[in-house]
Order: sequence, then C-alpha cells, then structure tokens
Amino acid sequence: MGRETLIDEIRTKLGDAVEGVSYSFGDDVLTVRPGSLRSLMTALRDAPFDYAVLLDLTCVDFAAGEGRLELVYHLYSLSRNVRLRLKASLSAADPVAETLTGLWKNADWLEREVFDMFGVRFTGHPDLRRLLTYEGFEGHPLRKSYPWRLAQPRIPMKDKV
Amino acid sequence: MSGLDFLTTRLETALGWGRKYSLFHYPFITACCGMEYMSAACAHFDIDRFGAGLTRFSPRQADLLLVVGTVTHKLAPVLKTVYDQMLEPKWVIAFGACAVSGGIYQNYAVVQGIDRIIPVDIYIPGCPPRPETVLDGLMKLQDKIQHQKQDWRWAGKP
Amino acid sequence: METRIQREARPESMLINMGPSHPAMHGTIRVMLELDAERILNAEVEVGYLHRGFEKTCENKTYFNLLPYTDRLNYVSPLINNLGYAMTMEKMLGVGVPERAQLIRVLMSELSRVSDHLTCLAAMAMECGAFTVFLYMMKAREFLWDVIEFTTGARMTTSYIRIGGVRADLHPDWRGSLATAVRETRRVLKDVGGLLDKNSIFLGRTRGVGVISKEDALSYGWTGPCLRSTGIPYDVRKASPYLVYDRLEFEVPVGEFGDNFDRYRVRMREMEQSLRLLEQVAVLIPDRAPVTGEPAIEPAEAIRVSRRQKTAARIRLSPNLEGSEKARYADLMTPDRPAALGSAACGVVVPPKEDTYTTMEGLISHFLFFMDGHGIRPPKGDVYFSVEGGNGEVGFYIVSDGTDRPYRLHLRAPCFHIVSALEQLIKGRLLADLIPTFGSMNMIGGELDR
Amino acid sequence: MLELTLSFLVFGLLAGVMIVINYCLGPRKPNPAREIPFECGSPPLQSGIGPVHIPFFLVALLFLLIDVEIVFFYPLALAFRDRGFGGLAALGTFILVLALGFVYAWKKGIFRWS
Repeated sequence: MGRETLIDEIRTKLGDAVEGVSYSFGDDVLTVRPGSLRSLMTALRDAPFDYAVLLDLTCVDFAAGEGRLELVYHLYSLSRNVRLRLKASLSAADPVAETLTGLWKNADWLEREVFDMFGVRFTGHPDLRRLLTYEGFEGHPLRKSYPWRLAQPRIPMKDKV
Repeated sequence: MSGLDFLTTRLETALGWGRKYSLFHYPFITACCGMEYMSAACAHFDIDRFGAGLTRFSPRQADLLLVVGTVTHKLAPVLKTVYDQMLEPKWVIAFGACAVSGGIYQNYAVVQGIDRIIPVDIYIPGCPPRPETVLDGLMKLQDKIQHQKQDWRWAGKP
Repeated sequence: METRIQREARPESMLINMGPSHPAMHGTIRVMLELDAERILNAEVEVGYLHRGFEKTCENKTYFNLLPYTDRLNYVSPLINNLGYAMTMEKMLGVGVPERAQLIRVLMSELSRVSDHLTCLAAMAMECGAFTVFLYMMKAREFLWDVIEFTTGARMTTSYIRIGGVRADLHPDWRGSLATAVRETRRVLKDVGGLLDKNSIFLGRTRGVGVISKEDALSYGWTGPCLRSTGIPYDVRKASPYLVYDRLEFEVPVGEFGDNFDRYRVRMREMEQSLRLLEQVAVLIPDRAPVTGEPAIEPAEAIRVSRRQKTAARIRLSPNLEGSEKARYADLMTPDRPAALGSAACGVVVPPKEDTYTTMEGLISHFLFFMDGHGIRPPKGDVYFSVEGGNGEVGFYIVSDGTDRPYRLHLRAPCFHIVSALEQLIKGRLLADLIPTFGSMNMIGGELDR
Repeated sequence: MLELTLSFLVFGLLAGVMIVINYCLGPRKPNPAREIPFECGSPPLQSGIGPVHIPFFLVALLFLLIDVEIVFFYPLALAFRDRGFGGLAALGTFILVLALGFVYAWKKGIFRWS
C-alpha cells in the first residue's frame, strides 16, 4: 500500500480525530485532537495499520509564541516499514493528555520524562513521578521559561570565587 | 633540626614510599571518561605498573577516590557520602574536564567541578584525558604523597 | 522521602540499593531491590544520575557548535551519533554528500559499532567473572581506536563527521592500520568465542536468563541487537538504507529466545558482519595521490601578496586547521548550497582557508559562517531521521524556527527503551541474574539520561 | 616448654607492635557518614537487618563444617610422619565422616534456592 493511500485510508477510517495532514521534509505528519488521542492510537496500533512500535514521544514548548505545548509521537510499522509522526497540541496553562501506558509499555517512562521536563500531566498514568531530575527540583527544565543555568543543588556547595 | 625531627623525617619518607606504591583506588565512574579509564587500567597503558592497579569497590578499603566523568546535581550527595565513608589517609583525583570544572556542560544539571563538594588533590584535564595524561596525573599524586607531612599524634603536632 | 518500593515492600523482606556508584551499574543507575533471600520480589529502577541537560544546552548553541555534544551522547560509539545528527541536518537542509565522504562515514561508523559491541561484551563478561575476556576486548578496541585516532585526531570524542561531509581526508597509511585492526579484532573474537560460547558457567548465568518475548520487546520499543536477539530482523541499515549501505552486502544476525546469551551471540556475529563491511568499504574507497609538489607559501605571505594581486600559489597550512584542504574539498564536503539560505554567502560547510586568506568573498563567507545569527540556518519546520546505532535506532528530532539555533532538539535514545524493561526482566529471578541481564542491555548513561 | 612460651611471646609482641603503629600513624577524623552502611552511595532503604532467611543460615553451617575440618588438619599434618598407616586411617575416617555430612546436606537441597 503506497504512502498516500495509507494516509488517505487513515483519514477515511479515523477522519474525526485527525485535524490535518502535512508533510515536512518527506515525513508525513498527522495533527490530532488531544481528546481523541487514545482511541486513534489504539486504532493505529491494531490490525489494518499495525504501527507496532511507539518509537518516541517528546514535547515542544511553544508557550511563549502560541501559548501551547505540542506532544510529538513517532510510530513505526514493522510490517509496512513506514514511519508516522502525530502531533497533539495542549494548552500551555494546564497541559493534560491521556496516557498510552495501556497500549505500549515504554510509554510509562516516556510520559514520566515529558512530565518531568515539561509538566504535562498524563491522566491514568500508574506512577507519574519525575524521571530524570530529583525529588526536590522545582520547575520543569525544558520549558523555555526555565533559565538555562539555574541550578538547584541538593547539598550545600562551596562556591569557588 | 632536633633529634626527634630527624627520626620523624626518616619515618615520613618511609611512610610516603609505602603509601604511594600501594594505592587502592575506588573508581567512581559516571560518564565518557570511564572509557578512557578502561583503556588506562587495561593491558595497553597498564595502571598497575605504578602500584595503583587494584580497584576496590568499597570506600572502606580504598584510599584513592578516582572521580571519573560528569557529576550531576542528582549524583552529588552520592559522591559526598562515598567520600565521607573513606578512611584516612585518603586522596581524590578529579579525572576529566567535567570533574575538574563541569567541562562543556554549564547548565542547571551539572556540578561545576567536584571541588565544590569534596577537597581534590590532583586535577587531570582533558575531555577525555589520554591514558598517558592519566598516568602522569597519578605520578604527580605519588610525588605529593611522598612529600606529605604526617600529623604526629603523640608528638603533639597539630 | 519514601520511594515506591518502600511503600510496596513486605515488612519481612530485605530492601537493598544497587546504587549509582556500583561497578555493574556503570555508575549511573540505581536499582532498589526487595529481596527474599536472593530472590528479587520487586525492583524499582531510578535513572537520571547522568542527566546533563543536553537538550536544553542544544537550544542555546548554534547548529555548528553543538556537534561536540553529540559525541558525548553514546560515548561508546561517538561517530554514529555524529552521523545521526549530521544526516538529520542534511535532510533538513536538503544537501547531498559526495561519494568519498559517504564511504568514509560508513567506514567510521562501522569502526565505532565494533568498538561499541566490544566494550559492551567486555563489561558484561567481566561482571560475570571472565576478566580475561575484558582484557582481550580492550586490547582489540585499542587497535580500532588507533585507526580512528590517526584520521580524526581523537580516540573517542572525535566530532569528525560534520554537517555536509567529513572534517578531513583519511590518514595516508589508513589501509595498514585498518588491516591490523581487523586482523586483531578477528583474532580476539575467535579467542573470546572459544572462551565463552561453550563455557558452562557463562551459559549457566546467561542462557534462559532475562528472557523477553517478541511482543514485549516491541511493546517496550526495543530496537537494535536486543530486539534482534528475540528474532525480529529489524535493522535501520536494511529497513531504510542510508549512505552506501544498500551497495554493501551484510547479513542481520538474529537470535531465537531473546535471553542474555542470544544478545551476546547477536553482538558477536554482528561484529563479524561489521568487519566484513569494513573490508568491502576499504575496497570501494579509491586511493588518492597526495596533493604535493607545487611550492606552498606561508599564510602571512599569501595575505601580503594578495593585497596587490590575486595569488594562485598554494598556501601551506597546518593539516589540523579547519578547512585547510581546499584541493580535497570536492570529495569531502558538499558543494551545494541550500536554496532556503537564499543570498547568504556562506554554505553549510566551513569555507576553505585558502579562499579566506586570499579573496574578499572567502573572508566574508568565513566571517558570516561563524558570526552569531548567520551560520547554518535551516528553513522552519521539524525533521526526524534515524541511523542504526550500537544499541538500536538513534533518531534525532529537530524543530527549527529559521534562526541559527535549534528551537528544540530531541534524541531518540535506544537504550532508554531497553532499560525501561529491566524491572520486568529481573522480577522473580535471583539477585545474581540482574548483573548479566543489565550488562547485556549495554546501558550508556549519556544516551539514556541525555 | 621454652619454645612454646617464646613463640607466644614473639607473636604477641608482633601483634601488639602492629596495633600500636596503626593507632599512631593512621590520622583519625571521625565522620558521622561512616556509621551508616555503604549502599553504593545511596541512603539505605531500611534501618537495621530484618530476620535472616534460613538458606543463609544453612550455608553458614556448611562453611563452619568445612572450616573446622581444615583446622583439625594442622596437628594431624605435623604428627603425620611418625604415625604411619594409623595416622592415614584416622585422617581418612575423619574426612569421610565430614564428607558424608556434606553430601547429605547437598542432597537435601541446601544449594537449590529456587
């Protein structure tokens, strides 16, 4: 099945969830409504499309310019050897998304990392805690609002002159 | 030099000689410098020729703390605990630019040099330092140990 | 503060830290274990001890300046990270790379892959007690690093593969050092195979330990040797070939049960395939006549002469100087300039020094290339490209907003997904099984915590 | 009797000198961190050791059995030449009995921890 027909079939089958289709540098990108994210992912993972691997989940902070956080999912279909990128925009003030831990097991750590770095809360996540930073760390480092060199040491430091 | 001093200087040189050739090091390895530590410790650039080859993975039995690689703020308490649990006399080598001064990472996550947490004896620059530089740093530490004054308890010295 | 495992632990079981500063935990992972006399009832893995803020740092560096940071991601196979980053940028800028540079890139990334597998298996074998294997494999890695060092100048943190090509041509005597490296590595692989393959202790510790099924491996997002050990032949070099991999023949070794021993065997056979690739590429790379003969003048003198009239004499420059081989530029650096850059004088590659010293346009393009706000400025948009790294699919996702700094740069770290399955692999096993299982995953802190 | 007292004297003196030298030369800086157990640098998850599990205890017993056996070898080894065949028989039965105990423990599955 060629790439275009694949995208068209996705649109026909799951039209309502998909807001738009675009191509960036040769990869096909679907922009998705965050509300229907989980149902779309379940459909994409199962039979006709079988995107078996959740390659990657990350987040991009457009809070300053457009006041939104953009979740970026990369899926890979093993049998069809094709990649797909899905984008879902969340409001920067209160970023909440549905968890995908039921569908893929690596979503657990990926979502914990996005929560740690961007503050996106995933409803239904079994154990949403910080992954890369430590307990007493305030703020979310990868947000553009977080200063680049603001360290929060855990033990007192002798500051060299 | 009073008679007592003559006696102690001979003993101090003997002590220094004994300590510098039997360094048990605790490799506190975290990042990329660990690969160069492996090369320095293995057959090609053998660190064992200087008597420092035996790695002890417990601070109780080690007298040289080899901090190899980046120390992040999350790891800082671990480094402090391991250093405190080492017995005297102990020495610390900062191995690699990240341990010396935070290296190329100057941001919210990395401690800008481990001498903000623990006293350091020898700084080995390089990102990562070549094994020859590591051996040179080790030899400099051995000189330092050789000429280190011993704090004599019964002689009343501070 | 109370961790998850302390809340869930039964009162009579023993709670132990296999903490960050542990020889088998490569210094950057803490596994909290709930033990019932050597049997692991529950485990919690805590990562992030080597989180160095790579992605935040990249947002404040220009595209050209953040190349050294990519070396320190998977520091066991640094050239493959360089390759991943450079090719992602080339995909975004839409520039091609000359043939010779592609061949050199394949040569370098295969060298890096063999040294990655050597280091991983050396550490895994040593942690199971086979110290001799560790010494043998480190010796073999020295020979491989010699080849890399002669060409790139550094043993490990090379920053050699640049956006649009490679930094410099191969070392004149590269065939000799490559031949010794391949021969030594083959001898070490034969010795280690003899030592470990039928060793009942090693088999007892790894066969049937840390087993993962195909579905679980895919559900955890496993890629690379660990996924292939379960039987799924997914390799980015075959699935979506890049560089010249489609012209080289090599097989993709596959295991059956997906346990530690299969991961070990897949890496061993993959090293043999990489050595085959090295030999094929060595044949494909044409020999080059050394560029000598004409009189070369010093840069200072060239500037003085070119004040009066343009000088055609070759300038003698130190080979370590960036962009000092104009004659080789046609083979090593991409000539084309992305249309998106429009009228900007500088391309994506450091302008050759001969032009900078003698012509006004060369000086301007050199100045513009390094000036703040003017260097490599890819068009707006986001791109994802992945290469086959030592642990699996190393993917770079870059969002650019047209300035010379990436708006967002994210690394798809293969061992992040592999280590997230550690808790499931060791639950119910003995404490001693954790060590080979973790060793065969080849966790690299720099890539996992970024 | 003289050799016995002499040897005890010499070894006692040697041990005493070593302890005194250690006390004098080793600089001592007390540090609260040395009291907590070394758990790879992380704070310990549990204070004090809970109940010890049976398999550890059984293996300790087995070690005791073999260790005591070795201790009894020394006098036998010294007096071995002049005892002739009788000494060998005594040593043989002694080892046999202990080996029986070891094999019994082995068959009862001390080493199978699953």
